[in-house]
Amino acid sequence: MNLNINKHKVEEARGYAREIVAEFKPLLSNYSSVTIERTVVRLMGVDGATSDGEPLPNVMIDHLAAANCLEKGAAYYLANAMLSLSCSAKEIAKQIAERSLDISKVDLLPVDRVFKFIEALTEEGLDKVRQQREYREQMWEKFGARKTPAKYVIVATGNIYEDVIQAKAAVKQGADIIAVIRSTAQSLLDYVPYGATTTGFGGTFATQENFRIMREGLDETGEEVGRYICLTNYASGLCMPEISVMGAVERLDIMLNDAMYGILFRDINMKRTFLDQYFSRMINAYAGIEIQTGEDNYLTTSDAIEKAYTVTASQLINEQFALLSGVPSEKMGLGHAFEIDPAMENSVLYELAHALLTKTLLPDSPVKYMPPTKFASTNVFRTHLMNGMFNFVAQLTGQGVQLLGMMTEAVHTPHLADRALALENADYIFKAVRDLAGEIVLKHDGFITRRANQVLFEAAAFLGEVKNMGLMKAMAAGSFAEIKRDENGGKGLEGVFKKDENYINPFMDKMQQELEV
Amino acid sequence: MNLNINKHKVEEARGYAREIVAEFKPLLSNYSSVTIERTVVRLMGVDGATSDGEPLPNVMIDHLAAANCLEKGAAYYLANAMLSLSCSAKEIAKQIAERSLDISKVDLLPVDRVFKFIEALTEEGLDKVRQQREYREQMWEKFGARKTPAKYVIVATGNIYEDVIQAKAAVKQGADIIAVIRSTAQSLLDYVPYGATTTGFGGTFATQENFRIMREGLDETGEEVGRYICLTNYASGLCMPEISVMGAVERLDIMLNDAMYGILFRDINMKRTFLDQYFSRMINAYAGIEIQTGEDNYLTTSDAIEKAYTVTASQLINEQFALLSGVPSEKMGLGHAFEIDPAMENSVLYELAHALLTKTLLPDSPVKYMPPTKFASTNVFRTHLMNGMFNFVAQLTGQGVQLLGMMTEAVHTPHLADRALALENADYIFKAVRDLAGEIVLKHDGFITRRANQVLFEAAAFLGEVKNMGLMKAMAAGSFAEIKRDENGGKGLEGVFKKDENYINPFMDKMQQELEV
Amino acid sequence: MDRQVIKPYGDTQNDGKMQLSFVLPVSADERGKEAAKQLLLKMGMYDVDVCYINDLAEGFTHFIVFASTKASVDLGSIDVKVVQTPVMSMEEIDEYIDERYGRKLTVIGACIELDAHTVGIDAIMNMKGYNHRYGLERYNGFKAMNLGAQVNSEELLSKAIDNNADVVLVSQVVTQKNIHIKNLTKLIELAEAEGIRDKILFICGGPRLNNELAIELGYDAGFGSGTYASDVASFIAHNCKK
Amino acid sequence: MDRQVIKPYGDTQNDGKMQLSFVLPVSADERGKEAAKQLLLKMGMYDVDVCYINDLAEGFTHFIVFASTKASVDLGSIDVKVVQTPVMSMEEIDEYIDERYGRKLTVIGACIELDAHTVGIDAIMNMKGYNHRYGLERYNGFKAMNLGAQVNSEELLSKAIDNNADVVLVSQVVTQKNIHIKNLTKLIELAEAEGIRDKILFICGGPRLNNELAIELGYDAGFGSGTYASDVASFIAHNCKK
Ligand code: B12
Ligand code: B12
Ligand SMILES: Cc1ncc(COP(=O)(O)O)c(C=O)c1O
Ligand SMILES: Cc1ncc(COP(=O)(O)O)c(C=O)c1O
Repeated sequence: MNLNINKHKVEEARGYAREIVAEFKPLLSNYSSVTIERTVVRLMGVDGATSDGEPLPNVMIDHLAAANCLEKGAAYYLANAMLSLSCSAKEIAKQIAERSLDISKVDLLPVDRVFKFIEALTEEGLDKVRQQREYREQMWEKFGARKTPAKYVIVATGNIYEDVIQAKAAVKQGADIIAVIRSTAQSLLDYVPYGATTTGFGGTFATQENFRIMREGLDETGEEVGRYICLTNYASGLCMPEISVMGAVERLDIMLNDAMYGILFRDINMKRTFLDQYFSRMINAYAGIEIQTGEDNYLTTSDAIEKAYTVTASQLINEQFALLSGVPSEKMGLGHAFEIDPAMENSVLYELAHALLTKTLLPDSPVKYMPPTKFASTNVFRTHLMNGMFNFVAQLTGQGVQLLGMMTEAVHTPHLADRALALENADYIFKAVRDLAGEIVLKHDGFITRRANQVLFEAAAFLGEVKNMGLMKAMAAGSFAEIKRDENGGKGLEGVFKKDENYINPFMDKMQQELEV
Repeated sequence: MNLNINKHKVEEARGYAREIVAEFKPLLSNYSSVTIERTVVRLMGVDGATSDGEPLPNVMIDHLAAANCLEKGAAYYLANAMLSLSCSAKEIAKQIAERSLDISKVDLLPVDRVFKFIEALTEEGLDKVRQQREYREQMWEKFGARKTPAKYVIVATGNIYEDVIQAKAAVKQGADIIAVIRSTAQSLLDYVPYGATTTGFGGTFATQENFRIMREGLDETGEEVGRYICLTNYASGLCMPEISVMGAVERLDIMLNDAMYGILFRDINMKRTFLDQYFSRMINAYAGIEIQTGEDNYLTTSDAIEKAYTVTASQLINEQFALLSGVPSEKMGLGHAFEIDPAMENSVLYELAHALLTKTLLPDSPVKYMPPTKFASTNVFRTHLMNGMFNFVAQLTGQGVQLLGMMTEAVHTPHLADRALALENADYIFKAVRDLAGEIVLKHDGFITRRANQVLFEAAAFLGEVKNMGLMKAMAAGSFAEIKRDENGGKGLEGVFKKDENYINPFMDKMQQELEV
Repeated sequence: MDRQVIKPYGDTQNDGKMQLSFVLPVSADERGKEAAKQLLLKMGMYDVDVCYINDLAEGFTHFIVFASTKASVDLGSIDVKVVQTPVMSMEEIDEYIDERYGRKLTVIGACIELDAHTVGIDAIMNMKGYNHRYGLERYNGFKAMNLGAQVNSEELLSKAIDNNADVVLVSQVVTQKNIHIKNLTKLIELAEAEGIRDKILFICGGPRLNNELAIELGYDAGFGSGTYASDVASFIAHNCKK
Repeated sequence: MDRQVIKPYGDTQNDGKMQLSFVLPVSADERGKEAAKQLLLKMGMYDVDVCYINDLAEGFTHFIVFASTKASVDLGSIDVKVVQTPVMSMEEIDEYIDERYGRKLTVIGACIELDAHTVGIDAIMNMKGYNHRYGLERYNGFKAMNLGAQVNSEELLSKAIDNNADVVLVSQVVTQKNIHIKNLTKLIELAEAEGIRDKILFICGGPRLNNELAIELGYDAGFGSGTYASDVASFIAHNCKK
């Protein structure tokens, strides 16, 4: 099934997005943030938490900030201290936490010695990431490529140990990808909790230990079923790059990592977000982690037909930001959603048009398709059926990753049987219409073609406007999701700082070099 | 969505069917059966039952048979007795039941007087039928035509009073057609039970009073919802024409009335069946009642892919038999079913091919589409979903009457909520893909087109063989449904008799004349 | 067996979560919702979430509810009568019968009374079988006679006597108003009256049947959905009177 | 109200039929089936038909069951606390408030604690409203302040005090592990501690809430799915302290 879209409009729209994103290059090269620095020290080996649960990376960066040393980049001071005191990074952090060390007071060793040491540390840090990347590639070799659409289900019990049970069961029922949904509003924490957790609400905290526990469980079950199971979590909120690095080290395979979600839906400051996503995505690119974006969120509050163009526009912006960080198209799971009111006549025709547009615009991307949520009904039978039509559209249009709808979407976070039924639903539909797409041709200038082009034209016009205003101004004006955000408003701006001319982030430098960005 | 089928093959197949059916003309004009005669006396006014529940039409026809008077046709003797004794038909029947009258002993009045009286009785009898036909037409005028696909649901509590509650509720939930499923094996009764009944198993007895009760209920609710609600039942088994006439008088709108079902699936004698269906269908034609056929039954025991051609062949034979009885194409609800194993790759592509073939072969027919039953699962969520795909195929291919699948098909006869969910299912799907058919074109020489043509070719070849053997011989050889039936085997042959040269069936004569067959 | 008390599981051990769907003759409003909730409380449920109501007209309302049950089951106390004989292959069974009985066993089967659902009994008896597993007709060890649909109990028994049957197989698929229980009871009572109950193995089957129920009704064994001929044949081979 | 005892209805009066779906930590076999059956028997059900079982792995099995309940409810004994005030239109409400209070009523709303689901409270408060029915901001009778998502209880109350609010509206959508009960209780206890509980109308809402529960928790009223601003506004207009 081939969709004819206007190629010039595609070029035009993509061109605007490129220009919009290019504006951010100065910001991205001249500023850093606390979470970026925490990421750096994590890569150098800082891990753990104080007895009140304050993570050591936070302790260290807060300490450097208080000592006005952050502008040079945490790497330099940490490396210097390690070398000077012959301590591991973790030991340094502990001493700081115990207030037995003031890092700014440590003697500065000759710059070239420190630099050489940093280089070694960088190699070591990135090596952990590369090893996981290679291991993942071996697994694909061994078990074969993921299916398309891949079946993605969530676990969200709030308790990592229950999550593992649910995830393993889901894998045995056929899931390809397991997402551990994050506890309500982890986005807003300016730290990543430490250790295994059992007390989330509506989801489980993203912690490195939780990542490890789940990865171990999935590797085990993956061996049993003879498939490599992807694990995914959220690199979103105030700690994007830290979570990405944790994911890189614990071998997550996909990260929800949107360039604008935090700004719009969590009221996080935009400069902070753009900076953080840049480094975060670079880590994902380096780690071979597929990123996914959250365009579906626009449609939970706006109308899916009226505002369809915002989804397209956001995809193109996300694409350009991702390219800047070195993410290749095959690792860009740009998002959209099946959220049209089923009371609408021909709702599935609209959905087909939108889904085809996304897939046609982004032919190489493992596009991420979100199920009905807004119009999910507490009538679970009805929702199961809507999920069936959602699966139908996905198979017909060749989506990359299918976030399976749960029949209990409007009631509770999924229970064990809900997930099994969702997987069965997808299996049945995918199989039943496996090759239907190859059987049919869209009528030239029919409704679907016209609708897809309409959305494309609207998106291009919108991107043109945004380009003229600048993205930050456009957000301030409420152009996205009908939400207004101020350039200097929102959470986390205090964590952004201008780099000193001697600033160094050896990991970013090295990755940029290898990724050729 | 246009299916290209080989026009010559269609002509060829239809031609064979025509020849197959033409062979039956001698049988149909030279023979009659007890149920045909019972139908005649019913039309003349015989109704009611003895105290042990034996229906008066049976009493009368058995009496005439015992007296060797049946070969002349019941009409003559009954009319003569009525005239001679100045009694109503019912009174005559009662006297026979009480053994106070021997109808063969009544003086024979002059033939022309009797004939004139018969003519008047015929007019009177047919008038009741015509009135209902006209009333129905007025209702269509008043409320507008039935939707396509029309939503057909069954009630099957075994108790006519519960059935009415369930039917009324279903109408308010959107049903267009209500079918009262018959109690297990009523087919095999060589009489139609009398009065209101509350003790069926897996269905409710078809009786004239039950018809009346349900019709009244539906007319009432139809007024309330502003739709004319169709009522349907089964003119099947050993009493086909009697049930048709009861339906004609009580204004049923559709009758399940297959030419071969009784032979194959109920082991009823074939001559008996062919005779009975001929008159039965003529009554339906005259009454403006839409007939439906039971091709779905082939697929409950045979494989839906392998034996798809038997469905097509049977449709064409049923069509020719129906034409012989004067049923116009617009009143021929020829049947088929969605019965392919969902474990089959691309099952819906096959279903689409089969459904399109039926619709393309029979463009003017309100084709009757049966839901998944054989592969319905006791997992009600799964079955609900399969029913959704069934509804999808129906909307895409423009089926006439949609026998809604129930999610509890594999468990029990439908409960109140099952039906509501089935109706909601159809409403959602029909609406969601309302105009999809107009959007897409089948790939030339794609799988669907090839498959449809394959079935057509197979059906034509099969019909060719059947034509060469003769239908009765083919049935004896097990060509249909893998079931072998002997020409002189099965139930009810004893109720078939050769007409005397003075035989008369004034109703058949009159209807043939008016229907121009 | 040790004591092992279990409860339904939603997403937390012993949370007792269940989904229910039912219709009540009440109005589709807060009163109706409360009635539904009260009903479930009476059934020993708690945290009752009546999440969906739909007016079905004619005074009825449909409810979909999620709730937790207080009830639990001790797995240790569960004693279920399952067919115990090991399942053999067709070849093994034929050999076993030959050795043990030295003759063919006569099996006569039918779908009794008004029930005409023969697909099940055919799956067990006919040559072709079911899901690529042959039926009893194919076995050397059996003389299999399938009488098909709608056979009266009386007729089935008299055919069994006439043919000196070792085994009677009965299928029941229609269960509305428990008609299958009535029919199966009728057959076994007739067999007792005829004095042949203990001479012949009586086995029943159907989608709503199981061994437990069959034994309760006085049969030697019962088989449910998904049965293969080899399951039944193994049981017969092990349990037939010589 | 007269005694009127009712039961679930499948296709025959009082047949008690219900559909259930649940998971048990048991094996997917006859033993597991029996466990499921025993569980339902303990819940007072009979004619238990365990029609579907599916192995979910990791020691769990999914069951779908049809069964009849012995439980019944006397409709006559049902006393449900529904919001009693007649619902007026926006114009009527504005007029009523003007007459009765002679001033605008201050309404302050939020989605409290970690809950960020604002669509519900927005539907009630924002200009645009919901389903073509305007929200409170559009009314002349109200001064409406919507604080949005994830507002601490403390912050909400202090804003209410600062603004001399007549009404506090609280939304709770996330209910996992009964977090909504905890949050709503916290807010009302804080209000009592501050001594403002009786000076302000406290109203809560959300898809898993209703008036009954709200009153139990100490609120003046509660509203569930499908609420319109006019429902709440009518209640406020009738019940506000002058
Ligand atoms: C096919 C079918 C028909 C066909 C039957 C064709 C035939 N020759 O058998 C036709 C179309 C004729 C038909 C008619 C009717 N049917 Co019907 N039919 C079905 C259907 C779709 C499938 C049944 C089937 O073939 N299953 C496949 C076989 C292989 O499975 P099985 O029977 O369970 O058998 C297995 C085991 O149970 C076991 N087994 C079975 N018997 C035995 C015996 C022994 C000794 C052993 C050891 C094992 C064993 O082994 C088998 C292989 O594993 C079901 C719905 C469904 N999906 O289940 C309805 C269903 C059974 N039918 C139903 C009804 C009501 C009818 C009618 C009464 C409707 C009517 N009023 O017209 C009629 C009348 C039939 C009659 N007189 O009995 C109801 C029964 C409701 C209930 N629980 O009481 C059902 C459930 C549909 C529904 N939801 O309404 N039906
Ligand atoms: C949209 C949505 C989101 C959006 C919210 C956007 C926004 N700005 O609100 C986003 C994507 C951000 C989101 C995120 C999450 N969500 Co959410 N979300 C939904 C969804 C799809 C729809 C909710 C909705 O908008 N309903 C429409 C409104 C109009 O209905 P309503 O809220 O019921 O409001 C009406 C009435 O209840 C009443 N009302 C409501 N409040 C009030 C207040 C007063 C005073 C009054 C009088 C009346 C009233 O009036 C309203 C109009 O009639 C539901 C699933 C569903 N289909 O219900 C899940 C759902 C609510 N979310 C859920 C979860 C778990 C989350 C997350 C925690 C997931 C995660 N871990 O990331 C996050 C975190 C959010 C957070 N911190 O709280 C779960 C909650 C499970 C549970 N029962 O506990 C649900 C049920 C999905 C699921 N099955 O898992 N979500
Ligand atoms: C891009 C993105 N990030 C994060 C989240 C998770 O929510 P929170 O921000 O509460 O962690 C979502 C939820 O939909 C999302 O789409
Ligand atoms: C054509 C036809 N007649 C009748 C029936 C009803 O069954 P019975 O023959 O038991 O009345 C069916 C059931 O599917 C049928 O298809």
